[in-house]
Amino acid sequence: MSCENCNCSSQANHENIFMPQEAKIIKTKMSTASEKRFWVKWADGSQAKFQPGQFLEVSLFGYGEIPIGYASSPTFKDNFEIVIRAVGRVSNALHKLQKGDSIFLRGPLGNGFPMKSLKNNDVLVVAGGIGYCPTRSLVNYILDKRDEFGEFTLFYGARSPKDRMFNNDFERFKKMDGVNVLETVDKGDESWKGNVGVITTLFHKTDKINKNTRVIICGPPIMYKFVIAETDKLGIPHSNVYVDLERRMKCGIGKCGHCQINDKYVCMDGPVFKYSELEDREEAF
Amino acid sequence: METKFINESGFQDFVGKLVESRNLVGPVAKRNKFVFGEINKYEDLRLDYDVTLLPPKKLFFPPKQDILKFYGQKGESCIDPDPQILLGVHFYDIKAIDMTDLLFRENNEDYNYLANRECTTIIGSNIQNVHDRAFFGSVGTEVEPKGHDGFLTKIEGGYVFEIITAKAKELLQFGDFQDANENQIKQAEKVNAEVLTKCSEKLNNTSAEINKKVRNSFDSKIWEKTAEDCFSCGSCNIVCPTCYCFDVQDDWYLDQETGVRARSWDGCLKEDFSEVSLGQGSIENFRETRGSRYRHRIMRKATYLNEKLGGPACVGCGRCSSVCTSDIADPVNVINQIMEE
Amino acid sequence: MKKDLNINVHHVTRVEGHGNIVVNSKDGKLEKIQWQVPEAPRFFEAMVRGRHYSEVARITSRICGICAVGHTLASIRATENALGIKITEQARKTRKILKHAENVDSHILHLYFLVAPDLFGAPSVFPLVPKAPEVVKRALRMKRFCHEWGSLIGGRTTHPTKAIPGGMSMYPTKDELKNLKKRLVEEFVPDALETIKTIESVADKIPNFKRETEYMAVYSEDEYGLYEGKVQTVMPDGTKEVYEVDNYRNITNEYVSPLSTAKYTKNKLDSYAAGAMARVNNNYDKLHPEAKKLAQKFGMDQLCFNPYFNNVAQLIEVVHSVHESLELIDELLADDNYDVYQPVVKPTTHGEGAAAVEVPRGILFHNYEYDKDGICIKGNCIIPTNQNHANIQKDFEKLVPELIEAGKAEDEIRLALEMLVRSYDPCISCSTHYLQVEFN
Amino acid sequence: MEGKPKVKVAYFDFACCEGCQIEMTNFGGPAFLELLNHVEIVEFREAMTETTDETIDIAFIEGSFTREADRKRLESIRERANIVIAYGACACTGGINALKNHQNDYKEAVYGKDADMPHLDSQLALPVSAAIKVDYEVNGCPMNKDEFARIVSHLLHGKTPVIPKYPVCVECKLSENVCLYELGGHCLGMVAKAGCGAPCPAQGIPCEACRGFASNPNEKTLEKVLKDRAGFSEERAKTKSRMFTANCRYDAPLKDKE
Ligand SMILES: Cc1cc2nc3c(=O)[nH]c(=O)nc-3n(C[C@H](O)[C@H](O)[C@H](O)COP(=O)(O)OP(=O)(O)OC[C@H]3O[C@@H](n4cnc5c(N)ncnc54)[C@H](O)[C@@H]3O)c2cc1C
Ligand code: SF4
Ligand code: SF4
Ligand code: SF4
Repeated sequence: MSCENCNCSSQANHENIFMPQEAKIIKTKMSTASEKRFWVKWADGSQAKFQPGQFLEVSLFGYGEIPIGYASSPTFKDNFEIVIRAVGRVSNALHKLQKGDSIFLRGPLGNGFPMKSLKNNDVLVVAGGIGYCPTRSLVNYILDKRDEFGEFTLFYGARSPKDRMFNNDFERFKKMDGVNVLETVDKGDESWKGNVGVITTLFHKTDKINKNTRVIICGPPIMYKFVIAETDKLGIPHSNVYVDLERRMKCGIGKCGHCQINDKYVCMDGPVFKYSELEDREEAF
Repeated sequence: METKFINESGFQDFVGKLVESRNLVGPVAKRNKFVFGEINKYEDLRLDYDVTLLPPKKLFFPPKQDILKFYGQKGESCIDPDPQILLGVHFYDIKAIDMTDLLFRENNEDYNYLANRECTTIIGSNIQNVHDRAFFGSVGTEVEPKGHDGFLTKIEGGYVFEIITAKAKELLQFGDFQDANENQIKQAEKVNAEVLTKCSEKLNNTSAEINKKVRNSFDSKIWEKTAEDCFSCGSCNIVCPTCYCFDVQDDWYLDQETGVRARSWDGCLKEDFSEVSLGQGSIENFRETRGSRYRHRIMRKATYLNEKLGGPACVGCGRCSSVCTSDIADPVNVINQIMEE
Repeated sequence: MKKDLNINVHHVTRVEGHGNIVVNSKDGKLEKIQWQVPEAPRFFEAMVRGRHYSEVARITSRICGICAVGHTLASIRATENALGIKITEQARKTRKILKHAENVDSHILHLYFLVAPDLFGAPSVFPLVPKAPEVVKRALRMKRFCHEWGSLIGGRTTHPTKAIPGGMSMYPTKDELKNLKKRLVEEFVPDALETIKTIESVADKIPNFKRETEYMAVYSEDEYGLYEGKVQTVMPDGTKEVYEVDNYRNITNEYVSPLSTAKYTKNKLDSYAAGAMARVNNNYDKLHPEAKKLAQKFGMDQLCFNPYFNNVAQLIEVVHSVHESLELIDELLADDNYDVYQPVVKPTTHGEGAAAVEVPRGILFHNYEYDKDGICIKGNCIIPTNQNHANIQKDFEKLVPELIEAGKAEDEIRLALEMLVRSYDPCISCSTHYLQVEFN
Repeated sequence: MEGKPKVKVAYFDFACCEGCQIEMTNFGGPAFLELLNHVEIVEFREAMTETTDETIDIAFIEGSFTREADRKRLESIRERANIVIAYGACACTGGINALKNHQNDYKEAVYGKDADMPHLDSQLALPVSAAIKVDYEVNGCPMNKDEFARIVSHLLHGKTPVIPKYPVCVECKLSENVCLYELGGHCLGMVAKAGCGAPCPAQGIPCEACRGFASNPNEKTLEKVLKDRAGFSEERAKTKSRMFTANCRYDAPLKDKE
């Protein structure tokens, strides 16, 4: 359609911000019965450039588009990793994809973790269930650049031993120096030798956290309040607590309105927020 | 800026000529109401309308808009604007268009909207009849209507045509316009000022006062109480000129190979608007109660966007009030109540 | 030749609703010949009680998804009679076009999807997709056309929305009517002519069987009775009698038969027939000239007693309805006061009213009584398929011995009986007045 | 989907008017034949003589469960079918058939002195899901053929069909209809489940909620609006929504049973 009668720029110049770019799946692995890991490479060969904590809109034509966090460290640029939990229409369909298949992505989207304020400080990551995915990118990054950070502690809580993800990750971390990994499950079984109880019980099991520690929280909605009650006890200021939030999203670019928390857009202003920023936003938790 | 005048019969010819050479859209009658629709002859154009059912946003951001088509593994953009002239927009809708322009442009430019918008010449017109639920006279008075290309005001004997952009000037070729004289310009100003006093509904406070008080009444009982009668039908969202939330769905065509990804108007009053899946069939709804959804809309209109927009995200058209079957959506009622609390 | 017969067709296929055929004979002696109807009863007359007059047709329309237009029209006409509502000419004409649309729609469905496979020797229309793709495509095209035609007037064809007591909620615009007319002439008529050819080419496959009976149909002085009128029957000797609709109970005489589960009806003889052939037999002289020509071709200008010819009568009606619709459209287009939003007429009284309308399968009676608030107190519907059950049973009783006499095999007899049932185009899902029994 | 084996579908009917099946014949040539490229109809009593005993990929069931005698047939369909879809109001909610569920004398009303014949079953008219597990529903009286095609299309791709939960008013507003309340009428669009595109209000007639209720229908306020805005009597406002949603209402006989 030509626009002779008006001064709008021609259609060719209009980029459609909803058009995803092709990427190739180079490897997949089931990590639990419902979570699948995908190693992905941009089809045009460009490098992966993102911040830990940022996310992608992952789409499959005919099924839809969903937000998924980067799961690998940005230091690794040739390809990147995402982990998808099968919960519904799009995620189930994505699970059927295999090595060699194409996948369509928009991103990186969102703000990511505040690396500046984390650097040279002690860091605690509290991850519940799938919440580990978006923080995994950060964890890998910290371990990659270990000497740029202080003490590093990771809490991971799963519903039950069989819901644990990334066993390999944790086993590897446990063997590493300079990372303090504590795990718990809500409900144990005979195979489980570790801690049983909600994730906040882990606070009593370590002395590596203090009032200057930077805390990152990501997990199911109910988890936040309880974790913050613990950090409060330690006297950690709310400006040093970061939460990684999840909301329904349809665009990822601040238009569709689904992810709003009061006046904030999780996709644009987040998904990582300083807790102090959200305190007076009643809808955050 | 130039101001022109055209007499009644000249105006009829003008519209007739526009119909012949351009895609002309304006207010037309639909049963006992009005809608923005195609103008095929002068008689279709109803500048005496009070308000239209849907706001003009539908012309840039259709209720259902294809955003991409897919052919197996290939996607193709659907941006395909059609130049049009939108004639007869009331000033409150002009304000609203200016707001959605900003919202679709900020951060990520959404050309699915903007391409249609840029292809449209907007000619406003004065309000000849005031809708009984409108309150444009008392809301966001500090916000100037802008972004339109021209503005028509009906005065005795004809129309004063204020030309704001070249897009409007270009239309002069279709009519027998003269320069407006001072008296005519004054008359037009008077008409447009007077209409502000004609709304039967009225907010009792300034936008700034409202902004503060409403924001602080998040925990008020008024929300759940008013929303007891809410149907979660989202009608108040759909008809609002400043609501622009959407849902996106994919569908295959019958061949089951090709298909389309389309967005359609969504509304925060709908029950599943903020639902997310947690896996194993469980669902979390971040605004679970009718009251919390109802509150979100009023908050958004009265406070959340004020800083960004320079005033409230409500232009006082009264559409939501008249469309709400249980008559609870009216911002005037609930805001005035809060202000008295 | 004495042989045992054991025909037991459970749920005859390619008919609307459920019906069974049971024929047993031992040593050449017929023990049982039965046309059974095991449809689940749905109690429509009970459901309309307590409902507002504006809802009654919506409810009774659901008696049948195929003759929904007819049920709706019969229902609103009975309601209008009860409430003293006189509708406008514009409404009457519009409704008549809708009635024609349904008649054609249903006949096309029946001829192509239910009957044609028998004539082409296929179990259903689907194997015909590769075998006779042009015929199947034409069938689908015609069915779709009728759907659009009916939907334009009635809102939709299955449970039409726009026809309401007092008129229509909305009328098509004149542009839409003009377009309909154009499409009828340019798209539909050529297909209809092809359809006639197709049926002619297999006409010799229509079984030859005759049984004299009484035929009942709507009768109108000015037109071929479909949408409105009185009731008429024609006897085998050609004598006709006209009855008032309000006397419908005395014409239909519903009774419970030990032979069947559905209520039977009868008038002067043991049974009577309703449907397209009953209409042509009654009202041949009022057919459109084009339809008459076709009737003459098939010898239907005389009283016809072969029930299998009902399918030919349907074809004749297709031609009639198309031509009549074109004339009605012209009349509406010529009306200067035509109004798309013409207001509906309000009730002037309350009480009881009845109406008869021809649905594709025959004469249909609806009857209601309303209180002063317009709430329905009681209702009664007598549907054509029920009226045909006794006649089908009687046909069976004559046909089976003839076929046995002619030395037909069991399979052939079964097929002949199934085809007979299908030729009536019974719409058994209209399960008002069905009793439920267990069949063994 | 090339080369994929066709999906085997079968149609079954119970107490209903069969209007939903008829809708299927209204697709028109191209659409119908496109669908036939992807599905193979293996059983459809109203349209074909063939039947099958094989496993069925998708079984479509029309009509209500109105008598115990039908339970066995339903169970055998469930056993043979991978996916069971109830289509049409009768099958999804009991539809119009359930309008008699609150009455005790409906047999007498229709059959008079024959009412006590032992074979007149007096069971409630219930949705198919009262007898067997139903995977998906295509609502409506009649069902909407385009929605039907969309749901089938989703299933062909193994995707859970997208079926709205919100009320008809949404679609009515999107189509820019004049609200019937604004025309002095009444409507149930505020509580009715959407998905149909609001054709009735568009034609100036009230939505009767033939698709059943939206999630969490506000039945109390509906009564209020019917009285205040449409001028209904108390009684009429109370019983209005019974027409198609007798089994969904707060006073549904089914609800006592549970
Ligand atoms: C910033 C962010 C990062 C995320 N990172 C990951 C990740 O790394 N791995 C992972 O497995 N999941 C992640 N999720 C959650 C994931 O987006 C949802 O599980 C997914 O959207 C569910 O979609 P579905 O179509 O499979 O489910 P359905 O239940 O069919 O959902 C329908 C639609 O609802 C919306 N929706 C439903 N649940 C969510 C949700 N939790 N968040 C946002 N939208 C939702 C989507 O628009 C979806 O298309 C993330 C979510 C956000 C917001
Ligand atoms: S406030 Fe009114 S219009 Fe808005 S969702 Fe509730 S009932 Fe509908
Ligand atoms: S909130 Fe209501 S009055 Fe305000 S702009 Fe929106 S529709 Fe108009
Ligand atoms: S007509 Fe009915 S569906 Fe439409 S908006 Fe009004 S109440 Fe809602």
